[in-house]
Amino acid sequence: MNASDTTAGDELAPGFGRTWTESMIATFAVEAARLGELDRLSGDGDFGRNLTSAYARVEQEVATARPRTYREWLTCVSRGFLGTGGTSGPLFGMFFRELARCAQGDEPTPAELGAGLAAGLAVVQRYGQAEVGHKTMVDALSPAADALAVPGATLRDAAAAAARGAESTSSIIARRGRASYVGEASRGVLDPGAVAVALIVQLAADAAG
Amino acid sequence: MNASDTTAGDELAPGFGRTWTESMIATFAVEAARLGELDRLSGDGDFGRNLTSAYARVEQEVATARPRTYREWLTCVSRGFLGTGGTSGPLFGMFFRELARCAQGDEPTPAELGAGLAAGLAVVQRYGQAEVGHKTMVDALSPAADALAVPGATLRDAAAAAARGAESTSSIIARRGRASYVGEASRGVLDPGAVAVALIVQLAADAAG
Amino acid sequence: MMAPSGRGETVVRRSLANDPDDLVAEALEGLALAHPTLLRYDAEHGFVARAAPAPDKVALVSGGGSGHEPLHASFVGTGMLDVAVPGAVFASPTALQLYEATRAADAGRGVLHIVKNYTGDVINFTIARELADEDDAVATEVVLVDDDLATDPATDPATDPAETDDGGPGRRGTAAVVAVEKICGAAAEAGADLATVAALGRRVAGRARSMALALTAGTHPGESRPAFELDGDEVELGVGIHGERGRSRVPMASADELTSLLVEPLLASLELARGGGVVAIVNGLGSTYPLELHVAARAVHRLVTAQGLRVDRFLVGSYVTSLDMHGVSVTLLPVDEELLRLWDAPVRTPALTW
Amino acid sequence: MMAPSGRGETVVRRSLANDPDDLVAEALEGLALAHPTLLRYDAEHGFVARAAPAPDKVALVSGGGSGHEPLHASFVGTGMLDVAVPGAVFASPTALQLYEATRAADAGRGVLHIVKNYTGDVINFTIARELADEDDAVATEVVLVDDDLATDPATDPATDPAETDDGGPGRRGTAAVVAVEKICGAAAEAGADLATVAALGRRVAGRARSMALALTAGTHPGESRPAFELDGDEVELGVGIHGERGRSRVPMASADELTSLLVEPLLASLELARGGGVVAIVNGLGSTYPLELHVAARAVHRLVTAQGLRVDRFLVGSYVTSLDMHGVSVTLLPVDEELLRLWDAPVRTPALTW
Ligand SMILES: Nc1ncnc2c1ncn2[C@@H]1O[C@H](COP(=O)(O)OP(=O)(O)O)[C@@H](O)[C@H]1O
Ligand SMILES: Nc1ncnc2c1ncn2[C@@H]1O[C@H](COP(=O)(O)OP(=O)(O)O)[C@@H](O)[C@H]1O
Ligand SMILES: [Mg+2]
Ligand SMILES: [Mg+2]
Ligand SMILES: [Mg+2]
Ligand SMILES: [Mg+2]
Repeated sequence: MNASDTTAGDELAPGFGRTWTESMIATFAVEAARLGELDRLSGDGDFGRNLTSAYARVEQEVATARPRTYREWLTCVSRGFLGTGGTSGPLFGMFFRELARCAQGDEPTPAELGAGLAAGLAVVQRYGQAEVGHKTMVDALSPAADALAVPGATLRDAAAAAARGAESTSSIIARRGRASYVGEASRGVLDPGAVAVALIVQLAADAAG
Repeated sequence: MNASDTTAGDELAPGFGRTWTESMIATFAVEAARLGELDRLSGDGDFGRNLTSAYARVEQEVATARPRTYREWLTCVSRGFLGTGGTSGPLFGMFFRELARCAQGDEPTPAELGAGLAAGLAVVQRYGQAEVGHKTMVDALSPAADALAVPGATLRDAAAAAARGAESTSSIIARRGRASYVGEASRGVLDPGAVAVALIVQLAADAAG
Repeated sequence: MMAPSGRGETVVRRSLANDPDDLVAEALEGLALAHPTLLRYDAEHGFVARAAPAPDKVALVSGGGSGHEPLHASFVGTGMLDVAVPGAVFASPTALQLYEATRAADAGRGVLHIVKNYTGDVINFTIARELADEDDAVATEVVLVDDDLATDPATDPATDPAETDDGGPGRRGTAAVVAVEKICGAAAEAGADLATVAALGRRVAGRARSMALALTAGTHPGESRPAFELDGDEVELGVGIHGERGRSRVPMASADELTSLLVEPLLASLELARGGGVVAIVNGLGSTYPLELHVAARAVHRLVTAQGLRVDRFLVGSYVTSLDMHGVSVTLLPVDEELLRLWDAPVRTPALTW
Repeated sequence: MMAPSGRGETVVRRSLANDPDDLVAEALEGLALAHPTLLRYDAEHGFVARAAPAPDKVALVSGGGSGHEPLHASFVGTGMLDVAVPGAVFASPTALQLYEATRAADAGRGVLHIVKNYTGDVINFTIARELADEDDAVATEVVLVDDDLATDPATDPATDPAETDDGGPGRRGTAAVVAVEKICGAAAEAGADLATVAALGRRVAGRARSMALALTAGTHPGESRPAFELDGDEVELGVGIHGERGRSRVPMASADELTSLLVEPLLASLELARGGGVVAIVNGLGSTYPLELHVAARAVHRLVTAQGLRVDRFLVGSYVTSLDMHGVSVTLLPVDEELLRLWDAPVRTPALTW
C-alpha cells in the first residue's frame, strides 16, 4: 500500500484511526448536550444520552480490546454504537463497521476511506430506508460520500459538504424517525443526526492531518 | 307421642311445621326491608338481603324436597340459611337445624320444641361466642328458651320474652358482629337479628294455633 | 424516591365484567372452559373439582371469598386440591356449599379442610364438617392457616391484652395457604392418611409467617374507588387481602427499603438458626407487575442470605391477590428435608405446575 | 354499565423499584434467583439463557423491550426459548446484545430469531444476524410476528394507501409471539432443522391475529401518569403494548359486548371454515385480574363456538403485558393436527409449563 493506490488527494497521518476515535470521544463529551437539545425540539430527546452512552462504551471497548490498527480502533467505535439503543445506535454502529472494514492495511488509504464512507452510507440507507431530504443523518452523509468520490477530493471537502448537508435540514420537515411524528414542528430545527455526521467527518479531516 | 309427653302447656296444631315455615316466608318477604334498614344503621346493611335470599332458598328447597313432616319442613329452612352468606346465615342455619331435629314424630311436642330452642341457642352461642347483652340475636333467643323451659309455659310466653329481649337491645352497644365496629353509633338502634328472632318465635306461636 | 408527592389524587377503576353479581360464576365457567382436562365447575353446588377425581386418597378442600385469584380454584389438580369452594368477592362460601363440596370430595379416605383464618370462613367450614360428619359419616380434619404477622396479637402494640383474652380473631390467613395446599397435596397424593396430612398442614401453617404492603388498595368490582386511599408519599404496611388497612403507614421508599420492612420482622419472629433454609413466597397482590415482583424477590434473597440463611425454594408471582391491589407480600416458611421433598413433588394445576 | 361516568380523574401510579435505570437488570437477577434450575442471567451481555444449554438442537432467540413480562425471559426453558434478550422498558435490545445472545445460543444447528414487528427490533435483530453470519458463520433465520389486526393497513380505514407504499411498518407484533415461541420451541426440541422450524414459525405468524382493548393505559416506571387517559365512559379499542393509542374509542360496555368487539373482526379477517379449530389466547395486559380475564374467556368461547368453530386449546392469563395496563387482548390461531401436537408438547419455563 502506498500513495499510488489513492484516488483521493491527501495522505492520512499515521495513527489516524486512534486520533479520529479519541477526538470523537472528546468532542462528543462536549457536544452531546447540544445535540440532545435538538432531538428534544424535534424528536424524543434521547439522542444526547444515546451519544454519551455510545462513546462511553467505545472507551470500554478500547480499554478491553487495546486496539492497534485503524480497523481495530474503528471496530471499537462500531461496537460502542451497536451496544446502544435508539435508531442512531444501530445505524451509526453499522456505519462505523463499514468504515472499519474499508482498510486493507494498518491505516486506510484515502481511497479506501472514500469507499468506506460510501459503504457506510449504503448500509444506513439499507436499514433506515431514508433518502436525502427526509431530514436524517443521510442528508449529511450522502453529500460527504459524493464529495469524496470526486477524484482529488480531500476529507476537508467531504467535511464541508457534510456541514452544508446538515445546514439544509433546518428548512425541511422530517419524513423518517421520531421527528416525522411532529410534522411542521420540526421545521426550523437542525436534524441532530445530520449535525453529528458533519462533526464526525470534520474530526476525520482534522485527524488526517 | 301424645299429650302426656309434654311438660309445656299448649298442644301444637297439625301441620305446624308447614304453617310456621310458610308464615316465615310470607312475613320476611315484607319485613326484610325494615330489618335491613336496622343493619344499615348499626352494621353493614346486608341483613335484609341475606334474609331475602335465605327464604328464597327455603322456597327452592321446599320445591325440590317436597317436605311432609315438621322435620322435613324445618330442614328446608335450615338449608336455606346454610346456603346464605353473612354471619346470620350459618347461625340461623344451625339454629333451625337443631329445631328440625328436636321432633321424634311427624310434628314436635311442645316439650320437644322447648328442647329444640335450647339446643338452637346453644349452637348459636357455640359458633358466635355471644352472651346476652352483646346486642345480638342471642338477646332474644336466650330469654325465649328460658321462658319455654318453665313448666306449663307456652310458645306465646316465649314470644313475649323474645320480644322483650329484642327491645332491650336498643339501649346497649354491640360487642359482637359488624355492629361492634361502630361503637356508640349502635346505641338507640334495635339489633336486627334479635328482632328477627322475636318475629320467628311469634310466628311459631301463631302456627301452634 | 419514585413517589410523586402531594395529596393522593382520585383513582377511578372500572371492571371488565357483565353484571357484578354474576362475576364469580361466569369467571369459574371461563376457568373450566380454559382447563377442561384439569377442572370442572359444578355451577349448581358452587364448587370447582378435578375433572378426573382421584380415587383412594385423602381429599383436600379449600375455599374462601373470591377476589384472591388464582387462589383457590386454580390450585385444583394433581398434587394439590381436590375441590375449591369460592364465595362471592371477599365473602365466605356458605356452609351448604362447603358441605356439598366436602361430600363430593370424599373418596373414602376422609377430607381435609384448609381454612384461612377469618371468622366467616371458620364458622362455615366448621358447620360443613359437622354436617358431613353427622349426616354422611365423612371423616374430616381442618388446618387453620393464620400466617399474617401484621395481625399477631403478640407483636401488635395496638392490641389491648384484655381484648385478646376476649377470644380475638387471631392472625389472618394469607399467602402461606399456598404452601399448605402444595405440601398437603403432595402428601395426600402419595397416600398419606388423613391424620398425617392434617398434622403436616398444621406444621406448615404453624411455621410460616407473612407480611404485606400496598402502594394502592384494590377496587371492588362495581365500585370505582379503592378500599382505602393513600397520599402519594405513603405506603400501607401490614395490609390484609380484603382492603383492610394496615398496621401503619410508612414513607414511600425504594423497593429494597420497603422489602426489608417486610422481611426483617419475619426473620425476627421466626428466630431461624443460621444455616437453615426457607421457602420464600414473594407474592403480588394484584396489579404489581413482574418487573416489580422480581426486584422485590432479589431484595428478599439478599436479606435472607445476609442472615446466613438459605432460600431453598422461591415462588415469585401473583398467587394470593386482592383484586387489583398494588403491593407485595413476603412469606417465609422454614423447611426441612421432608417439607422440601413434598414441595418439589409434581403438581399440575392451572396456576402451579412442575 | 359499570362505568363511573364523568371526566376521567387523574391516576397516580408509583413503582416498587429502586433506581428506575436498574429496574430491568435487577428484575432479571431476581428472576434467575427464583428459577436457578431453569435460567441464568448473563448480566455482562444482557441476556437470559437456559441454565443447562440444550446440545444439538436449533436454538431459539427472542427479545424486545421490557415491560411485557413474563414475555420473553420467562419463556426460556425446555420446549420453548433458549435465550431471551430484554431491552430497557419499551426499547429494543441493542444489536450487540442480540449478537452476543445469538453466538451464545448457537449449538451448531443454527439460530432462529423470533421478532415482534417494531422498527427498532427489526433493525437490531437484522444487524445481529449479519454480524453472527459474517463474523462467526452462525446460520440464522428469522420469523417476524405481526399479528395485531388493529394495525393492518388492509383493514385500517385511516391508512393512506400512498403511505402504505412508502414502506409503512405494517402490523405490530403482540401476543401471537407466545404461540410462535411455543410451537417453534417444540419442533426444535424434537430435532427439526433450522429451515423447518422457521417455516413453522412463519406459518403460525401468518395465521394468527390479535386485537386488544384497554380501560386504562399503563404507567412507565418512574412516571406517575398513564400513557394516555380515558374518560370514565370510554374504552380504547385496538391498543398496542407500548402505550400507543388505539384505532378508536368506544363507549364502556359489558365484558361480553367488549369482547365481541375484539373477536368479531378477528373471525372476519381469519375467514375460518365452519368446523375448524383455533388456539385462543385471552391475554391480560397487566392489571386485569383473573376474574375479569376468565369472564372474557367465557365470552370468547361463546363467540367462537357460535360460529361453528372449536376452541381446541385455550390459554388464559397475563403473558404479554404492557406494564400495569388494564385491558385484554384476544389472539386466534387457526390450527391443524400438526400445530396442536406441537402446542401440546411438554414445556417447562417459568411462565408456561405443561
Ligand atoms: N430511518 C432513518 N434513517 C436514517 N437516520 C435516521 C432514521 N431515523 C432517525 N434517524 C436519525 O437518527 C437521529 C435520532 O437518533 P436517536 O435519537 O438515537 O433515535 P430515536 O429516534 O430512536 O430516538 C435523527 O436525528 C436522524 O438523523
Ligand atoms: N357473634 C354473633 N353471635 C350471634 N349473633 C350474631 C353474632 N354476630 C352477629 N350476629 C347477629 O347477626 C346479625 C347480622 O347478620 P348479618 O347482617 O347477616 O351478618 P354480617 O354481620 O356478617 O353482615 C346481627 O344483627 C346479630 O344479631
Ligand atoms: Mg431520539
Ligand atoms: Mg428514542
Ligand atoms: Mg350485616
Ligand atoms: Mg355482611
